[in-house]
Amino acid sequence: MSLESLLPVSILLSSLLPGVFIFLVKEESHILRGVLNMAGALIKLLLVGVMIWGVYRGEVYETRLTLAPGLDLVLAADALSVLFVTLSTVLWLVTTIYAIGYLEHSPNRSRFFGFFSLCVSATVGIALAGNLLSFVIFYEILTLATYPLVAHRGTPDATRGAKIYLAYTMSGGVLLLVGAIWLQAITGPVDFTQGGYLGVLSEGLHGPLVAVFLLLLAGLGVKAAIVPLHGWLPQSMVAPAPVSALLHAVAVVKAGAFGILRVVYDVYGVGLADQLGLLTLLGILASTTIIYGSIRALSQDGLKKRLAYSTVSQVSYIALGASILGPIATIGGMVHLVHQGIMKITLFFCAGNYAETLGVHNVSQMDGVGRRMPLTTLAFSVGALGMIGIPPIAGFVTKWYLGLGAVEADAHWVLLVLAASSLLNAAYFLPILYRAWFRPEPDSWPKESLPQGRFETMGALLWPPLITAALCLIAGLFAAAPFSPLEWAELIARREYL
Amino acid sequence: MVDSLALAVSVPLVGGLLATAIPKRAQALGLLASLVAVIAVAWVLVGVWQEGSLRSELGGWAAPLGIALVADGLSAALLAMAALVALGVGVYATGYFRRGDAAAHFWPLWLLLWAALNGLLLAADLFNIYVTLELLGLTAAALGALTGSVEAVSANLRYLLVGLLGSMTYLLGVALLYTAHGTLDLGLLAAVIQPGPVAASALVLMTAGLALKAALFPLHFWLPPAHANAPAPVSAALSALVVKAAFYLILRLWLDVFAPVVTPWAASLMGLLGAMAIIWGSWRALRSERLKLLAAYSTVAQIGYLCLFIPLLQALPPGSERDDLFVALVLMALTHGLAKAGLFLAAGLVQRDAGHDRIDDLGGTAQNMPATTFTIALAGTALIGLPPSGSFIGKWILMTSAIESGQWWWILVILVGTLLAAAYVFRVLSRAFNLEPTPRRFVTQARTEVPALLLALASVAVLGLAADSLWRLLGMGEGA
Amino acid sequence: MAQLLYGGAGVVLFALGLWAFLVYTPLLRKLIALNIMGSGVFHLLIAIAERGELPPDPVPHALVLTGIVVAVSATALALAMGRRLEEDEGGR
Amino acid sequence: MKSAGGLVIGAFVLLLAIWLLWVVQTAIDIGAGPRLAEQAFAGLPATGVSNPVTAVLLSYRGYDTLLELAVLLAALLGIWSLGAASPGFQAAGAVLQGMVTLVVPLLILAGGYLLWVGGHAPGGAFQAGALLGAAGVVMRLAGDERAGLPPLAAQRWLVVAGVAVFVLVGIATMGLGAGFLAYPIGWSKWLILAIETAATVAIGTTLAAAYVGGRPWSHADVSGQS
Amino acid sequence: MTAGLLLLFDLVLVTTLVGLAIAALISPDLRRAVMLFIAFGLWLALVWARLRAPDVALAEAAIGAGLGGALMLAAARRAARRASANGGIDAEGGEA
Repeated sequence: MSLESLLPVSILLSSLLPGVFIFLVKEESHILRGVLNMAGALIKLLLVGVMIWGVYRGEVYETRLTLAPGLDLVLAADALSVLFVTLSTVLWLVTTIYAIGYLEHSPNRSRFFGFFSLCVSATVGIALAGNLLSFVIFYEILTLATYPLVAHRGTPDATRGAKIYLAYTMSGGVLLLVGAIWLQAITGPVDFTQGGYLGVLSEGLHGPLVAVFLLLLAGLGVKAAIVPLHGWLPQSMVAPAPVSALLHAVAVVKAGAFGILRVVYDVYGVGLADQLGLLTLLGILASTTIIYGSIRALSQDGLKKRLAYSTVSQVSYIALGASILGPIATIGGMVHLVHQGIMKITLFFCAGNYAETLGVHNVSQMDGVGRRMPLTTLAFSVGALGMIGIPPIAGFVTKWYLGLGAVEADAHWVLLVLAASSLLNAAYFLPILYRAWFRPEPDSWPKESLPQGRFETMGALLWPPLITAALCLIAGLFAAAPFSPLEWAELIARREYL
Repeated sequence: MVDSLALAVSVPLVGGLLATAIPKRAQALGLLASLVAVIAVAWVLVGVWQEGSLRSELGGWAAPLGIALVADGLSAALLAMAALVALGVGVYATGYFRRGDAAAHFWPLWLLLWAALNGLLLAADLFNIYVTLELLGLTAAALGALTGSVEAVSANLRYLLVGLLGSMTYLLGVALLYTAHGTLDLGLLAAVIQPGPVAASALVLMTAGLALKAALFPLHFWLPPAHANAPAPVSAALSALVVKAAFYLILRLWLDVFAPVVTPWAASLMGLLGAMAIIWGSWRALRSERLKLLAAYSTVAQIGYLCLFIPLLQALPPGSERDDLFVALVLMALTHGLAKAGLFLAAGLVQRDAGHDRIDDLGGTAQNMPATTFTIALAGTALIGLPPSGSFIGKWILMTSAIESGQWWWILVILVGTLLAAAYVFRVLSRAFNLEPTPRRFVTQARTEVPALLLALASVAVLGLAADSLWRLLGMGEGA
Repeated sequence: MAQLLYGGAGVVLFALGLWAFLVYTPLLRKLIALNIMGSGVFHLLIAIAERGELPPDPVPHALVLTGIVVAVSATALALAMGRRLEEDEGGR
Repeated sequence: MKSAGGLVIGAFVLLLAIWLLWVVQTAIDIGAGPRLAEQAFAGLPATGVSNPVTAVLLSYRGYDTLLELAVLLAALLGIWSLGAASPGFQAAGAVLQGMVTLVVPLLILAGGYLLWVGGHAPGGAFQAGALLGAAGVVMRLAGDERAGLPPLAAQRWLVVAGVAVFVLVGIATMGLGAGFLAYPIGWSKWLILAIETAATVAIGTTLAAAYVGGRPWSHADVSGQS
Repeated sequence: MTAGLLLLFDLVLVTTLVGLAIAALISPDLRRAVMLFIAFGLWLALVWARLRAPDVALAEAAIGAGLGGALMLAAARRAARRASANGGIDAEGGEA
């Protein structure tokens, strides 16, 4: 096996193997577990760096394992997968630090970190999947590996949330499975191809292809939390904060959105998808979700619930970008994969800090938190403003490209959706910022636990949101620099529309 | 000439004799015999891998006068699964039976059961199959009743009687065939068999008899109490191997010997029964209050999945597509076998630790045994058919074939079955998530927990990721 | 002709045994029924072995001999299990 | 017996019987040939025995018989695993006792005779073993708790003897370069006799022990750990 | 012996056989049912002797009817004893 064929599988194993060993680690061995976690995360980062450089130069990385005749497990790196892999790898590192701090004294850490690593492995597998079969495999493994994390606390609420999560994702999973099998029955085994591989089929097959798309969309839409399949996401907020942060801002919902991108661009191809009227359908669903999620977010008092509905809304920007014909909107959608991830993870980290340090869980309790925890609140503000789309934060870049793309494609109604959504974003985020910075502190916090360090809270909890907030700013300010998410999205769009 | 096929039968047999004669050393002798038997099976496997199929005429008399043993890819694959499960069960039993007395009763019967199983998988003679079936049925019922509780004895007495009814029905079919064709050899019979009332009646009689033993819906009623009340290592063997063995014979008859006799209608009927088994078995598993009962009902459902293949296989002409589907069927059977063995072994540990196996009250126990909970989770993954288990690949090919042949309605059944399976598996797993107690270490008793975990792991990782080698093993055997 | 007459008797015995097996619940009756079912099959085999002028076919004879031993083994085991149940019930 | 259900079952079984009668007739018509008879007789000289049934049982289809002995053993093991035997009957009266002293040796003698003639005339291991077993039954009925059997440890060796000798002969012939159970020419008759002798002892012991109905002289608990 | 006479003989043999089977199956008294079963077995052996299967006839008489019957008879006797102890309510023996 050559180096090129080993790289994708090594990236997968760099989190899988530590995960397996972590299960076996004794509960008291903090250091060993920490070393395993961090070593895995750093090695993965290193390998991903090598891969970015290689893919940029046009190298082909592919690991292929034949499971059965016609059924190949393919891990391959193209530009789109690198985008998602890099996102998950960087955020995994950050979240691991956060989680070590967050779970310092809580029981069952081996179980938690074991499944946490499995989740990241599954996410990386989804990103690197080179055909629909491989995608489905990792997609289902992700479902399995996240269930224990949602159920981790074992309270009746957690069990219920996990059950709802499972009911949605398993049902979605079987629909995706049927769609994938049906498609393979039509085409035979084909890998993902830039520009799609279904365009060559005869028109007689267009009926089945539409049906297959609906099945795939239903399966992917569950994880991407597209209305009306979003019901599990707010319920899963019972999970510990690092889980909400990484999984429900990055891994799980992005897996769905990423899958939609794959199906539209690399299976159907935008041309065929447009011709079959599927893009319009996707656009309508995405727009509905964007508006609906924002409206529901307005009325949530629970901070994590509000963020969850915000996620419902924001993830659909990615699908929206895919639904508009033309490279510029494509760039907008793809770059939002990254931007939404870093912004939303910042917000979730901060929400976790408020809860851990002050016992603040609801928006109504947030009066004056900015004075008590200025750095955390600063990071929160960056994330929130970015979500609204204030320049120069990353979220602005997304909305700008989506808007431009809509104009280019003569889809002016999209501008309306964008405007309405931004207003709603402002309506549910600005009051929080106002409370945090300008309302007076209360006499006492709900459940304050004093930090032991020099800062407003534990270092392991404080640094991650600051880092990701900085990333939000950098991604916005240096959007035109080489290897920025935007540049990379342009590279993908160029290759897709070649 | 050393005959690996005869050794695969006689080694466990000799082990059983020694364990009978010297009860004080039963465990040591049993383990030793298990190891040698595994080597013998491995030998068969290598032979089939190289030659495609093995045949040996016992007693120096060629069929039809003598009895032949035949190993093709299908029997070799099942032999290998049986050996793996048997090894796991054997090691597990050394930790499970704490009293020497119980072990002294377990080992002789268990080794005889294994010998019967190997004999059945290698048999190429209709009457010889009857004898192995009886040996299998008697040892299985005796082992199932080993706990001596009223529930266990009465459930297994019923199992024994039902099994006898099945054997008699099967034997009548054999008698009809001998009357009409004057041979008992499967290969010779396949060559002369013609569609007609005799062949059809014989097939119906034999299938009905075997279906009773394979717990094929609606003849499954005896299985759940019998399997749920047996000692855990025995439940594992019964569910993973004994039931599958009867199904293996159905498969042999329908696909090999009686292929020209089977009509699309008959095949569809089998599929329909399978569909009903899936829905009914999964539903009852979901409603079960006890873990072992859940596992037993899930066996009923899994046999249903295997039946779904029959109408699709019948519809396909010989060729690579049919071969793929056939291997997928075997893959599914192997996965279920290993997974179900792991599940029952794990359930036995939970039951022993908690003193009961009521699912609703398993909270602390399951949590305290991470390795065992993992075993249940892995086995559950395979039972649901989630990747990367072998049954995922099996299901993928099954559904592909259902779409391609236009029999799409089976897909609905599979989907409902998958969701129900997920529901019953996670109903158990959700008990394992609490913050307290924190388990001290991953494995608490290696001798029992590790075999269970490895069996479940094999069903998920090995069969899923190395499924391709099964194609090579069977592809040669089938002469595709 | 003899083959048909005796073979037919075998089938009738099988059917009678099957009927009794399905209809009765007591263990001993079920066992008698099973044994008569078995005897029916054995009888069919013995009947078709008879060949008039020629010496009879020994193969079915051997099969039946085997079958008889198997049947009595199963009967013995079933009776022992039944007795175990009786003792348990009696002990309550 | 519920009348409605019984009636349905009765009707079903009646239809089954009629259908099977027709099928049997068809089958006899199809297969009215020699079946395996001629081949069985043709092979007889090579087996070393002249009773064709014995030839089928121990030579042509010896493997079946081997497994059948294993079935018998399995049944006894199952019976033993269920617990201890119940106490025997009260000691018999003098008349019965007198009969026992007459009948038992007669049965054993007849058994030995049947075993010996099995090679060339009706008889053989099963019939002989059955007579030995019957001797045990008679002794048990006459009040001997052990049914004339030796202690358990010896019983264990006796009941496995039949299968053991059979399978060891099989392995030995395999080791000699012939197939499993393929008796070398000339040895055939003696090997068959050896196997039959062991089988007779095993069958007799097993049947008598099965009649006793449980492990004698051991009252330990058999329940597993569940 | 003419063919017709032989056929008559066969008919008598078969009819008696089936009659014994029916009697054994439906006899209300369990012990008598077992007795009838033994008689059936012995008659079966006779029929098989007529069909020139002396080996099998011997085995059926000794093993099937003889030992099988002895085992069943013991069980039937226990059932009868139990029934008399229970006041004759449960005359049918153990439930399967």
